[in-house]
Amino acid sequence: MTLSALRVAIIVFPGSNCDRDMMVAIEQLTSRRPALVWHKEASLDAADLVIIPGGFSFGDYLRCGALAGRSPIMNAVLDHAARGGAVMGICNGFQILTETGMVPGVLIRNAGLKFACRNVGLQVCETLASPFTSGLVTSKRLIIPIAHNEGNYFAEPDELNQLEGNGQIAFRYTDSKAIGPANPNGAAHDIAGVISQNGRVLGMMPHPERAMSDLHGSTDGAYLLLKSLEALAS
Amino acid sequence: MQAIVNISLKDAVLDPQGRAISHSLTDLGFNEVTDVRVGKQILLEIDENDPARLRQRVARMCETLLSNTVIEDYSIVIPDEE
Amino acid sequence: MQAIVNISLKDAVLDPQGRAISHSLTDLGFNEVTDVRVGKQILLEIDENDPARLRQRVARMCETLLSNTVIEDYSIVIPDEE
Amino acid sequence: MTSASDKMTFQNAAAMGLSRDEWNLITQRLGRVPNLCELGIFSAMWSEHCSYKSSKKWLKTLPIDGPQVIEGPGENAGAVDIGDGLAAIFKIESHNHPSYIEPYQGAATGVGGILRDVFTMGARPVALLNALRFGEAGHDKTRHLVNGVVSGIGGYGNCIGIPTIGGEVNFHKSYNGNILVNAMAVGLTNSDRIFRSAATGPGNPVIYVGAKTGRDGIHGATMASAEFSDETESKRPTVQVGDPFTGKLLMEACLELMASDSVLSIQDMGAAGLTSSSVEMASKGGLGMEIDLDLVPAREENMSAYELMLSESQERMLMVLKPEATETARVIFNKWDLDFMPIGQVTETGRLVLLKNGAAACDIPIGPLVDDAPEYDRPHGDAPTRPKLASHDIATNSQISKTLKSMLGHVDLASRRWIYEQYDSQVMADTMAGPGGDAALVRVHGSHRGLAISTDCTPRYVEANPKTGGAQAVAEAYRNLSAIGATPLAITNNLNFGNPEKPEIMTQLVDSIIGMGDAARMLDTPVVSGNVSLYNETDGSAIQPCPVIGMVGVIDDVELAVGHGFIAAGNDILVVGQNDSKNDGWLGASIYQQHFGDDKIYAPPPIDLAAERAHGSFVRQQILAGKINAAHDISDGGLAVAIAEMALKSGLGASILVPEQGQLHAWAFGEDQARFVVSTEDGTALIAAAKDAGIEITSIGMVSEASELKFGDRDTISLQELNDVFESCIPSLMAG
Ligand SMILES: Nc1ncnc2c1ncn2[C@@H]1O[C@H](COP(=O)(O)OP(=O)(O)O)[C@@H](O)[C@H]1O
Ligand SMILES: [Mg+2]
Repeated sequence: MTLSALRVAIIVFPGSNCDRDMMVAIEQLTSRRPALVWHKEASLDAADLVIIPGGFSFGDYLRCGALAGRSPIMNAVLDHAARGGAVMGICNGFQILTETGMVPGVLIRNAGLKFACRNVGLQVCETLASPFTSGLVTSKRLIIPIAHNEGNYFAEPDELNQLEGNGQIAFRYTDSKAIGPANPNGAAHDIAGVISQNGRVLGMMPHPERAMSDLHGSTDGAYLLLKSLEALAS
Repeated sequence: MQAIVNISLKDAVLDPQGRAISHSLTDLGFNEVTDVRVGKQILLEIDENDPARLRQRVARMCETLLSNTVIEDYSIVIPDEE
Repeated sequence: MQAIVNISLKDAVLDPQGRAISHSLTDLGFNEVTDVRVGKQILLEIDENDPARLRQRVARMCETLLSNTVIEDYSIVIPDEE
Repeated sequence: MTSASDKMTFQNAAAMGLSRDEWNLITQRLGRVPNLCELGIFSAMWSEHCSYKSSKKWLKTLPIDGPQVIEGPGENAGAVDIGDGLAAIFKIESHNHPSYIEPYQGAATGVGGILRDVFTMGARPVALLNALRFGEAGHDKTRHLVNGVVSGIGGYGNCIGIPTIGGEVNFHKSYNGNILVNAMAVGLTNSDRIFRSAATGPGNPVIYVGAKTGRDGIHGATMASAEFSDETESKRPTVQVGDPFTGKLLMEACLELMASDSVLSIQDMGAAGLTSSSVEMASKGGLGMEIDLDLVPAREENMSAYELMLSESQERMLMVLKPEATETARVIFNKWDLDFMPIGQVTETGRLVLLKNGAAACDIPIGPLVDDAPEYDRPHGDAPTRPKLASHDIATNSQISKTLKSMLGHVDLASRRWIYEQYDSQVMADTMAGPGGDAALVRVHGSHRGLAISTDCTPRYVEANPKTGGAQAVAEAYRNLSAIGATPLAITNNLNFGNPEKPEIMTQLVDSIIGMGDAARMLDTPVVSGNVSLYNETDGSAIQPCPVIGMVGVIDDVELAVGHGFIAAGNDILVVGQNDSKNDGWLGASIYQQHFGDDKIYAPPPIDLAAERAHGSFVRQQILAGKINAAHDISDGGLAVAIAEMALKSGLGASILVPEQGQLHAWAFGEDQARFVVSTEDGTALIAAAKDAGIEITSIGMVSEASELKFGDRDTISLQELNDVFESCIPSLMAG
């Protein structure tokens, strides 16, 4: 199918704040405006991709992603994923995915105990078959911004080994020209993004929707999103 | 009735905040501090008069929302329980 | 020896986090919840064998660092104290 | 317990900060003695904060008109026309005292408050900035305060999802006991959809929305007086806690409601909460208001009329709706899980009537609360004249490179990265230039147009000469906008000063307003909003005066904007403005003096407003014509620091020609005004253009491939070495 035939749904929680940014980014790439779905909805129209955007759903209160993870819409998202539907969670979306167990691990407080907003270098990893990585050149280093307080990826050592072995690590922090350590938050194994065992769910901390044009200083986010959309359309 | 939920990070989980506090305490001259872990304490007011039932309900709240059992342990205290 | 510091927001201070949790619990069917307040629990391992002295030192730590006395109250528990 | 009928005395009034004359005026206007609630309302409305009683006379002298101005001072925020039928709405506000007491919550609620001022007017906020002043780097409290304030600003702004794109920070001992936290917000809306606060239509419902009211922030001076209550302890004023999550919901709900045709007038509850919002709405509409306080959503039990009226709980709004729109509005606020409560109505009486438990807790005419608010012409005199610092009267350091390295590690010059990386500067995905450059630039969503914004003030100049300092703040902001290619439109200001009852402080206030006004007139940037914060003193000693300017400008095509990083090796580097080595550079009141000189106060660099205007316009035009590819204004630290920043930003070095005569350190670090460093592919053409425009310009070197700065033939330093001190200063300060 063509990109403009792709049905993309973006979930909006109270406190989401990258929902519009993601909508604009997807529309830029597909020429079709994604649906915004309010968290109180109990069902989800058929979608080729569900995106859980960044922000501070429910103010990050209790634990980031915890309250959103129990919102009515999440049952529908879980069903969608159980049917093999594609789901992408960015930043707070990633935190929500871990809270609901859709991807493994947990995101805890940045090792520096500070919110961090800056560009990071991302290495695209070899992974199991996944629409989110299949179109990306693995040797490529992407420059994409992060902006988070809790991006420090944690999983038990066994689980980390398993993730490594399965090829579930999608992106790792790597050197960039930006000032500061390559790994901005202390994430285990420099993990910036992981995929589920079936490759259909991706969670990542960096914000591709903020690297969509030269005016943003990088087009690598557009590249990353475009390749995912193309894979999902084919 | 009141219920108190104490939530702590599992031992295997790194606690950057605890570490930072421990450092600061040492810097401030509290050299005797050897370890610090930071957890949460949630106080709930609940419309329920039976301590046993209360405990059961609160345990459910912990499992469904209050604690993330991947990284956290919790314990429940019911002050009115003898 | 261990010391536990429980830190809570003063009563009149708004606890937005508690409010949000309370809402969510109600939405999840725990209608009996009437109020939620969230505090911190700090566990300290300290190289000190005298409970009275320990309590005194920990109180100092609370005043200088652990608690923000403008908006928080704290209480100290020494499990080894009888 | 105090009841509504308790008669107040002058002692009560004094405890609330009112003078004998003010008390007499109140009883005279009422024809009786007020009760507690009424007295509280008078004291709040007549406080310096709400009435501007010491500054009003002088604020009136500021220019407020211009073809671009849609809304000048008086509403919640100012509004200017930015073309395409759009208006930029902006204001700056201080939260100094609360931030000193509780830095995280003080700063967070400062951000929340200024955002409400902007979205109250119907604008979606698109940018936040903050102007901060802390005590000396080495002072006990500084680290704690910086940490708390920065995380509080980030805590609110990041969560609500408005990018924090710029600001400024200085450190000085005069702020040891009184920090400054000023937050600025900028929003956008259609010029024909601006909401105002004047109440209209007697009988129309008055609606309370947002969070519930608690006992937070009730006027401290009042509650500390034991005779008001037996329960003083439990009622002591508590710190206001920001709730950015509720703030976000309130913002979305208000903007959603404003898109329907329901709102007649709206006012946020900021300082003095329900009091100032209800009084201002009624007063502006020339009407009255009746409120049943039992209907006000309260977070705590048994709140008195006084407490309900004076609480400063956050995230609340008051609106007058079209009666038929009440249900539409209720549905929207329910959707966002916010309180929504009709609590009264607009009346024709011109009185503020408050009911509590069915009885009148307050019944006073609104006129005197606003119109009779005192206005003082406080005594002031002439600012002291300061000696000129001759450049041979200060340590002359041998090599420019060594001195430069030391200067870049000065806490007022070093990189602010540690601060601004804690702010989400990119959310909304329209940030074209975030923190770290001259002006910040945000794209108007869905268009090519950009808003350029900067906050500026150099307190050491203001202290040395308030008139020059007041003008310089405007001029520097003007330069910062010009340096990216933007056309300045208008300003907001935050006047932070000590106790105005002292003539020398009043002199600072008056003179800097005069200087600011002169500059604003000359540079066509009228003042459309602002805030005054006085009594910034501890133990009788005042802060360095700090009249902060927030300036907003526009660029038609964001692609034309330039940054301050060099673009390519081989480009020519030039100075626009005075660069005559026979004219010694100006070191009085400079960072160089702070760093290497004595503590005396010397005359600051003079301001030539005509030159500021000409040079700024020239740089802007050449940028828009594509003839300048990087520009940086020369401010703190002088020419050498400006060049170093351009090099560090780009990683490209430069080879600089140094003058053969004159004082090298003064040439390199003097802070003469109205100057820019620019780079271009074609220096000859730029020089010709400058000559045509009658502007002084000097070629001073060339961008180089090598990562080093060369001053003349013998003096070279690597960018790495400079970068290390530039980047490590604040992180190591904060690491302790
Ligand atoms: N408190 C702050 N918050 C955000 N950005 C800041 C802050 N302080 C300084 N900055 C940014 O750091 C850069 C350097 O600041 P400054 O030296 O004051 O600039 P200038 O001299 O051009 O006015 C600017 O881009 C400014 O916006
Ligand atoms: Mg500048």
